Order: sequence, then C-alpha cells, then structure tokens
Amino acid sequence: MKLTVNGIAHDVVSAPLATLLDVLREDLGITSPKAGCEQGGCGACTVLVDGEPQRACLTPAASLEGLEVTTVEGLGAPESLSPLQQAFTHHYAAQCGFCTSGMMLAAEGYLKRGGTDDREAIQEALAGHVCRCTGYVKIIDAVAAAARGDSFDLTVTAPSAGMTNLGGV
Amino acid sequence: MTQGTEVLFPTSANEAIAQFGDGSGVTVIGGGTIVMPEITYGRMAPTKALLLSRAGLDTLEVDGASVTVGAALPIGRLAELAEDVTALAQCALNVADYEIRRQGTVGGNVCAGEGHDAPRGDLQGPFLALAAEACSVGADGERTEPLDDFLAHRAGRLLLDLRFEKPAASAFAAIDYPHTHEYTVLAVTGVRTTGGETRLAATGLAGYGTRLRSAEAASSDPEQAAAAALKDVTVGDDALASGWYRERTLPVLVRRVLSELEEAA
Amino acid sequence: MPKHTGRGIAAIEYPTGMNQNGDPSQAWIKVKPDGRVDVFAGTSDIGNGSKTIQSQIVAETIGVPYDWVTYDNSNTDSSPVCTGTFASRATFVAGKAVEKAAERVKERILDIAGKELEIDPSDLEIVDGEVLAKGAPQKKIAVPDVAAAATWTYGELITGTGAQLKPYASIVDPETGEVDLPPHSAISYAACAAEVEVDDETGVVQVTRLVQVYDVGRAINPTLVEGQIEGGAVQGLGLGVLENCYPYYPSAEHRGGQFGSYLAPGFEDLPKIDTIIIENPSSDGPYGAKGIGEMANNAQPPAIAAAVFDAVGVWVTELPITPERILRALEAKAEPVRDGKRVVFDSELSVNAVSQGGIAFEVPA
Amino acid sequence: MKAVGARLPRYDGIEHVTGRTTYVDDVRVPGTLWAKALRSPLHSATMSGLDVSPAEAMPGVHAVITAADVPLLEYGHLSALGIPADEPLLAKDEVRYKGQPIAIVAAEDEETAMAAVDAIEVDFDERPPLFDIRKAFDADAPKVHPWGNWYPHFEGEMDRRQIRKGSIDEAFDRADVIVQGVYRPAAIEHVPLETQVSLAVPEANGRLTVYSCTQALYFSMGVIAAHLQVPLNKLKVVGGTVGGGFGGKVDTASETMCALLAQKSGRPVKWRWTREEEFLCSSTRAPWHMEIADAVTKDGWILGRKMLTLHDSGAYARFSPYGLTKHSFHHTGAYTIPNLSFDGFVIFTNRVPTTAMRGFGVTSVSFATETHMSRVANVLGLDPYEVRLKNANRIGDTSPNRIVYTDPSTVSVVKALAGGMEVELAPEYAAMTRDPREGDLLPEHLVSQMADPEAH
Repeated sequence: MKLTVNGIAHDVVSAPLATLLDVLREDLGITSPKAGCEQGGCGACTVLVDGEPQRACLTPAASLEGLEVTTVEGLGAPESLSPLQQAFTHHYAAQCGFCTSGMMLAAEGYLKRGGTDDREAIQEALAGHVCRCTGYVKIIDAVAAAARGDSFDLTVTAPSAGMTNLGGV
Repeated sequence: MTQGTEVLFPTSANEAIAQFGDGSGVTVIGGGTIVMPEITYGRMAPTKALLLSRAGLDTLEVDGASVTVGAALPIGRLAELAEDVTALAQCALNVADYEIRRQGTVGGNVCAGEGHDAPRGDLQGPFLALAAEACSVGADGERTEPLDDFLAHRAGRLLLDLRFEKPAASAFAAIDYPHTHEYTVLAVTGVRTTGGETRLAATGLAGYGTRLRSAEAASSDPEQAAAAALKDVTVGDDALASGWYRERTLPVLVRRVLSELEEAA
Repeated sequence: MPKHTGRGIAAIEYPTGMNQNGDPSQAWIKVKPDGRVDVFAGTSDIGNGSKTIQSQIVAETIGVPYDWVTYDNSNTDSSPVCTGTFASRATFVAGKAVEKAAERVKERILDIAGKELEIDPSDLEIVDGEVLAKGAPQKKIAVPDVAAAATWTYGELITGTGAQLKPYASIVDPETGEVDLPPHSAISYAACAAEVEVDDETGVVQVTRLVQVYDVGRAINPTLVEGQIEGGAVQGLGLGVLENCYPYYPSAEHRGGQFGSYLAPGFEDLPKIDTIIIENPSSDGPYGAKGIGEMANNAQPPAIAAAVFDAVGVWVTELPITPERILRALEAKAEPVRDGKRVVFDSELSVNAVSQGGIAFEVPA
Repeated sequence: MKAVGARLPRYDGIEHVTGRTTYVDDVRVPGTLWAKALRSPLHSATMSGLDVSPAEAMPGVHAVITAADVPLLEYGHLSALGIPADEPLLAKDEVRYKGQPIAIVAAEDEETAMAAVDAIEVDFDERPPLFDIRKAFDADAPKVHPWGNWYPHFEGEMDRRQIRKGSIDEAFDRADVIVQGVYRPAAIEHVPLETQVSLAVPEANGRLTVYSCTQALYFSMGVIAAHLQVPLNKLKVVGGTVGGGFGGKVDTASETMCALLAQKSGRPVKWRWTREEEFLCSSTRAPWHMEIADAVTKDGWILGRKMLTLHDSGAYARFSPYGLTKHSFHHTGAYTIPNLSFDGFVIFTNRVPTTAMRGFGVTSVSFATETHMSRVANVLGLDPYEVRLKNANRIGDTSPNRIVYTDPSTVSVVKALAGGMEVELAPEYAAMTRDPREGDLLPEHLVSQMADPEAH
C-alpha cells in the first residue's frame, strides 16, 4: 500500500493488520512516535492523520490509504521550529521527552481546530496523554502560549505562573 | 498470527454485509481501539478481519422524532445530539479522551466485551434507557430487536445501526473518579419519554449495561427508586472499584439522575 | 451537591544525596583547540536535566558561555564513574564532581593565559570566555586563543578531572542506630498545603489547590526546579488519592495492567499549583544547591489526608484516599479509643488486631 | 553572563521537540532479535520439568536462556555494600512472585518469540502465598524464603533496624496525652513512559555493547559484569538518555538477560517490556505499615515517639534494607523529638519485589509522621502551624542518630507556607527563626538533647 508521511509517499509492505506505529517505527524508521503502551492508553504514539490526532498503536496502517500522516518530524526541523515546538522549548514542556512527540501532535491538532489559550480546554483536549515528569503545568503553559501567538526567545525559558522566589530566609 | 490475516475492506454497507456473511471466523474492526491491542499483545490472531472504517456505516440521521446511529459512527459525534438527547451526548463525552472518541465507534463501544479489569460499554447505558432497537445481520439475515436482546445474542452478528425515539428529557450521572479517565466506574442514564414514562439504565456493573426496572417502577419517589435500583443489578469488584462501592453509590446516581430529570421536565 | 471543602498542611525534610553516602561521582573535562569544552560524566538524564544543570555548572565555573559546553554521558567507555541518577544526587553530588573538574580546567586556562599575558595567574579571571587581568580588563586574551596556544605552542591538553565522594557513614551501634559520620550531606525542607473538595455521598475527592514551599539551597536553573516541583506535586497527588498497584491490598487481586486500570494522574486531575522557593544555601552542594527532586512528592499525601479530615471529619490513613475509603470511613464514623491519657486511632489496622501472636506494637503505659 | 541561576533552555530541548532524541528503542542495529519472557503465572510454587527444547526447535528461535545459563545466578543490588544476594536472575526450582522471569527467548520477530514462550514446558506445584506483612511473624505463616519472612542481616546480624534515643518510658510517663495511629501507603508503579528496554550487541572484538535505559550506568555495568563473570573492559554500557525513571530503572531488569542472549545467539538482542509487563511484573514502590505512638504535652510538645515499621519488600530484598535504614533515620520528620524507640522490619511477601522510587524510604514516613502531626494538633486543639513550629528542627538540635542539625529550614518553610496560605501566626511564632533554642523554646526536656556547640 501507499502511505504518505510528512508529504512523502512510501510503498509499505507489512503484515496485513500491522499498526501504523509498527510501520512508522520498524518499516520507515520514523522513531518519534513511541511505543509507550500499545494499548491506546498513554498517547506517546499519537500522530496527525489528515490534521487530526490519532493513536498510531490503535490504527491499522492499511486503513490509511490516501490519507496524510504527520509526525513531529513534519512539524519542523531544529533550524525551522514550528511555533508549537518553540513554545514547548521556551516553556520547558519536555523533561524526559518520551511523551513529547505525541503531546505536541495532540496540541497541534487542538490548535488547528481553533483551540484557544483556555487552560481547561487544553486539559480536556490533551486528556488522553500521560506525562509522568512535568505535572502538566508547563505543557499547558506552552500550548496556551502557542494558542495566543506569543513569540518566543529560545535562549531562555519562562517561569511558571504561581511561582515565587523568596531567596534566603 | 497476523501474517496470515485476510483483511476485508468494504466500501459500502452492502459489501460489509456480504463479506461478513454468517460471521464465522470474522473479526470486526470498527475504530480498532479495542481489537488492535489484543492483536499486538498476541491475545487475538484474526484469520479474517472486517474493517468498517469505509463501509459507510458512520451515519447519524435525525428524522423528526427518530434517530438512527450507524454502528461505525465515531463516539465523539454523538455530541451533535447534545440538545435532543443530552444524556447520550454527555455519556459519549465521558468516554476516554478526544482522540479515542474520534477513533472508537458506537458499535464497538456497545458491543465491547469484558474489559481488562475495568468496565467497558459506557454507551450501553443511554441506549438501553432510550429503549434503542439494534439492527444487525448474521446467519439468519437482518434482524431488528431491542438492544437488550441483541446484547444477549450478539455473537455471530454484525451491528448495523441503533434506532430510538427522541425523549422529552434525559439525564446522565457518573462517578467522576479519576477525573482523567479511560473507563467509568459507574454511570446511570435516565430518560423521560414524550409519553411520560421514565426509564433508567446503568453501566459499570457486572456483565452488560442493565435496565433498572425496579427503580423505574418506583421513579415517582426518587428515594424509593434509589433504594430499589439495587434489586436490578449484580455488582462486582474490579481494579477501579469494589462491588461494595458500586452498591453504595448506585442509589446516589439514580437519585441525582431522577432529580435532574425532574428539573428538565 | 453535598460537597465539602477542607484544608490541610504538612512539613517535611529529606536527605540530599545517598543515605549514608559512600557514592562516588567523577567527571573529566577537556578543552578543544578553539576553547570549546567537552564534559564527560556518567550521570543519566532521566528527564531531571542532568545534562543541562551540569553544563551550566561547568560554564559558570570556567567562565565560558553555556553553548560552548558539550556534555557527554552516553557510555561507560568515555565517561567515568557516577553511581547514578537517584537519591537527589545528580545535581548535588555529581554536579559537585563536574564543578571540581571545571575548577581544574580553569586553573590550567589561567596558567597558560598567564604565560601568554606575562601576568601571574592569580591576578587573572575568566569572564564570558575571555581571560582578563583583574582591575585591568584591557589586558586580556580570549579563551579560544588560550586553547590554541596550549595546543599549538605549548603542546598541552587543557583538561581536568573531579570526583566527589563522601565517606560511608557506618552504624556503629546497631542497638541505638548511632552513626560515626553524618549520613547525609545536606537536608532539604519543604511544606505543603492542600485544598480539597469531597462529595460525601460518592466519596469522590478532588484536590483543588496545592501551595508548596521548597528550600532548594540554590536554584541552579529555576525553570528546572519548577519542573521538578510541579512534576513531584502531581505524583504526590497520585500517591494521595489515585494510585495503587494492589487495589485490594494485601490481596494481589485486580492489579491494573493498563492505563485504564492503573490510575496515574492525568491532565484533568491537575489542581492549581502555587510554589514558593526559598534559597538557604547548603555548604556541600555546587553553588549551595540542594537536591529537591526526590522529596517533591512527599509532602502532598499527608497534607491531603489532613484536608480530607477538615472537609468531612474522617481520617483516612491508608493511601490512596479513594472514594471508597472515604465512604467506608464516613459509614464507620470511627472515633479514636480513649483510655486514660491514651487516644488510639485505627486500632483495627494494627498488628495487634491482625497478627496471631507473631508481633505486637506495645506502647509504654 | 551568569550560567548558574539562569533560566537557560534544556541542553537537549530541541532534540526533544523535534523527535530526534534517541532512546534505547530507537537504536537500530541490523539483524536484531526480539526477546520475550516466560514468567511465573503463580505467586508461589515449586517448579519442575522445565524444558525449553520445544522452543529452541522452532524456526526463527535463536536462543533460550534459563537459570542454567547464568554464570553467577544470584547477585544482590546491595552486594557492593556487603549485603547478601537473595534473588536469582532467572527463577530456579521455585517461583516467589507472579511475573517472575523463568526463561527468555530470542527470536527473529516478536510473534515468533511469543509463540516460542508458549512452547516452553514447565510444571508447578502451587504453594500458599504470603501477602499480609502483619501476619509474617505468625507460626502458621507461609515461608517466603527457607530462612524466614524477614531480612536478617542488619548490622550485628540483627533482624531489624533499630533506633533508641533518650528514655521512651520516661517520656510516656510524663506525657499528658498519648496519640496513637496506623499509616499504610500503597504500592505505586513508577510509570515511566518508556518501559524497561535494552539492546545487547555482540562486537567483533569479543566485547558486548549494552544499550540500556538505566538510571545508573556504572551500577548496571557492575550488575551485568557480576552475573556474566566478566571484567568491566568486556562491556560497554550505552545510555544516559532515559524516558523517565523515578527509581524503577536502577534495577537493571532487562540488560543482563539481553547480554546473555546476545552471547548465546551471537546476534543483537532487544527486549522491550510491554506496558502490561511494566505494570504487572516490574518492581514497584513498596507498601508500608507504620504504627506511631507519640507522648505529647497539652501545650503541644512531643516528648517521645515509639514507632513500628513493616516494609513490604515483595519477594526479594533488592534495595529494601537501604530504604528502611533511611526511613528510620527520618522518623522524626522535620522536628526534634528527644526520646525515641523505633523498630523496623523488611518483610518478604509473594508479590513483585519492591524497589527505590522517588523519595525512597522517606515518602512513607513523611506521610505517617505528618498525618500524625495533624492528628496530634487536632486532638490537642492546637494550631497545626504552631505545633510544627514549636517542635521544628533548630540549629544545634540532634537527629535520631545523634547528628547535629547545622542549617535546618523547618521554620523557614512553615512560615513561608503560612504566608502563602494567608494564615496569620501568633507574634511569637511569626518571629521564630532557626537559631539555637532558648527561653520558652528550650524546655527542660530538650536541654539534654542539645549538642555541645563545640562538638561538631
């Protein structure tokens, strides 16, 4: 079958019911979607299918003929980061980074469908994604900043709202 | 092994029906959210897989008072019924998360078997309370029957759609724990028909979703109905909650649903 | 809705670095001919930010820009020993090792710069990648020029090693637990307040706000400190109200094997989090830092337990504080047993109630 | 430009947001085999008739290892500290927890490996398991290990960790009120988003390269080298970039098995645990049982604490003795309590071995002592901030093991919390500092606990 990933059409020969995750990682060598659970429970494998986020581990690759798959490699490269990638960097939204690709694609889908900087709406949109490191605060900060269209200085990172430094006492 | 799986990819309802045949040896894949992990984990190795994603079964038709929901409609699209069938929309939005609701289908959810130590089949509750009829095909051809009956004998059948009449009012209450969740511990749906009848159903119990007929009979008095609900159900322990907890909270949810129905009416 | 709100607090402490010490970390640094700095250390970055923090320490200590530093923790062929990333030791212990190695590198740079400038090295300092004469900054040489001179003129490699090892603290009296040396290098402190909302009919508890105070010693990178504290807060919330490998403990029945049946906190469990940082420097950590990653999930559970008591008047002392446990406690309306001056809570959970003579908890009368 | 104290971006931040960070599972080595484990289906059983030959005979299967293939079968996590090993790398003759690995298969692909695991033959004779640590000491309790149900090798070959300070009897005698409670935090899974994973590659020069998700490169190298009985120059452990750990990836749970399979098959072997294995078979944070009795005065002084801790270690010791010792050292929390009697046991049960997790050893005791502190304040009708400030660690106070506190911050953090919560403290508490005790804050019962300022 033909599978279009980040604008490039690939001929894919794999097991008939192979998941999109397996095809991307094992056949095409695109390793940004992670096998976090292979049960649809964590969101680490989420990619965009025609602009909407979808769990690659739950998706038979065969069902995607004619559709456009976008992984995080398709958002932007180091020298041409997308606004959301800049937001994640500036707001320190990635610690170990393992959930980050799926998280960003879910957020990208949210922004594409007109998502705002409303924190509850962001929480609802990303609810299926587990991050064990950040406590989610800075991820929400990043998505909200991208939704607002903030510009980002990548030489520094932003403090969390609700943070006070009393110095030595 | 999946290397040998024959994958069928119908592009119309009729093609799907023909390829399903008598259902023997066919694994139906709606959105894949339930079946695909079972294959990945080696617990299921379909010989023949019927993928419904392009079979045209993702319809949602509202014709006057009648609603028909295609079996392959993504769960999230039930939110479009927020005004007409509030409880169904609320229940749908309570399923998993945005991505799963886009991918998982109404039919897959309604036909879900036992979960891995957590309840499945959330949508059975509202559809049972709506007294939905299930239209399915199988060895003896097409059949339209109450959802209750379909669920009891669904092996070897392909669900095509669910049909019901819009209610006068509906209400939904669930245990909101955890706040971010895939599965719902316990939920109750209440429906007030245009004829003034009250119907109640619960999910999160042992087995399939259950009509709470004793509670319905006592529904004019929410306290009595709440107590009566326990006569209708069998509860069990799972990873999310114990049977004890479900027994304690089912009456609470029934009472809350009935009072919400009162307010809506 | 029968909802009740409550507040509770807790204050905690935690030893930074491995308990009883005895855990080495080592680092070595070399300088390339253009003055760029390569750091080799064996500290895994598990998301905590070892690569970032240790690079910052090296940049600061030598006096070069952060982006001149390359950090390699990738393998045991090139990196020296580091016991590992645990026990809040990656900044505190391993960071000290790289600080020491960077000090050595700085000394070597100053030595060679001193030869080039014909000034005593003790009268030189490094600022932003340039070696300056103290008090006469017009006399200067760029670090890249020093590195080039070392390589091409003097035939030297600018390098430095550092190691941090506090001796193992032995328990010299097993009867009393007395130790021969302090078993900790520094103690971090924190306090937390939790606000909860409890539905007394379903037992569902939502943590609505966490206010947290951490004495971090010195925030090497305040953003990363926030990341540790916020991440810890949500893990503490998980400990407090959600997570349990054995929902019917001590039974092993119904272990959750999926994200749907093991309740790790998600986006919608998140409370409002306010954090206050205090910087009372430690004497042993790099630049006065203390480790705060480990302790970051310790204060929330007791604060939540006290908040639930404040909300609905029951103490739930088995974690997590699930809806079921709250309902059971509300039904039991358990009051402590009062006997003379003794006030005994939870007697049904005690070994005295469960053990068949094997063990007892005896309290002096 | 200052680097320390600056909000600089993550060193690896751009790699993370472009999906280019290479975790172990992203390493690609041609010809890599997949590993899968046969794990115990029972909590406790004797095992006989283990026969892997049906698996070995299957096409696509390149190696199967069992206990018989491990040069040094038992090597303890704390062997380096002189603590005896008790856990076999692969189960031999008996299984002590559900999920314990018995044999590992390396095959061409995941499906073949799963089928090969199913082909392995083994018989079990089930034994009654022990789950309740409170019953571990009873005469009729099932025996988890032949020598018993609790760890017997603390210093002086004591079977418990013990702290004694001051006079507990006197404290309880003098108390106005004795407040007693029981605290039981649960087992927690670490839930790193990256499950346990490793890849072992046999090199042409006879070395093994082991790609590992370990939190501790050198610790894990030591563990692998010990089991394989090879010098360190035969191994190159590659890692340092980990998809979350939280303590669970110190265990070195998969690396040694991959190394053995790579040796035996001559091929690269990868073992990535499924999420279900991670949840059900990987080590967890321990469940604990803690009982506290505090001798207190009406005005809120804690005169003495008696405490019993049972640590549910699961089937093997791993880091548990270390965790319990750390726990005991911190059982007064952020406060100074002059009279102490603590007894703690590491108890074995037939559940997955427990291990380090964020806050190891102290998370449990912080929960117990701080919930207890809130209860004490409530029983006495006192303000919870003020009871904490009164008993707070001060410069010159001594710890349970008689170490002098030189820079405690209890007072700072509690006062700052009161500020953050807009709680007004009484003037004497608002004015409090961490300076050495004097006046009303140095009652007679604490005088003897103060360190000689010259002593340290």
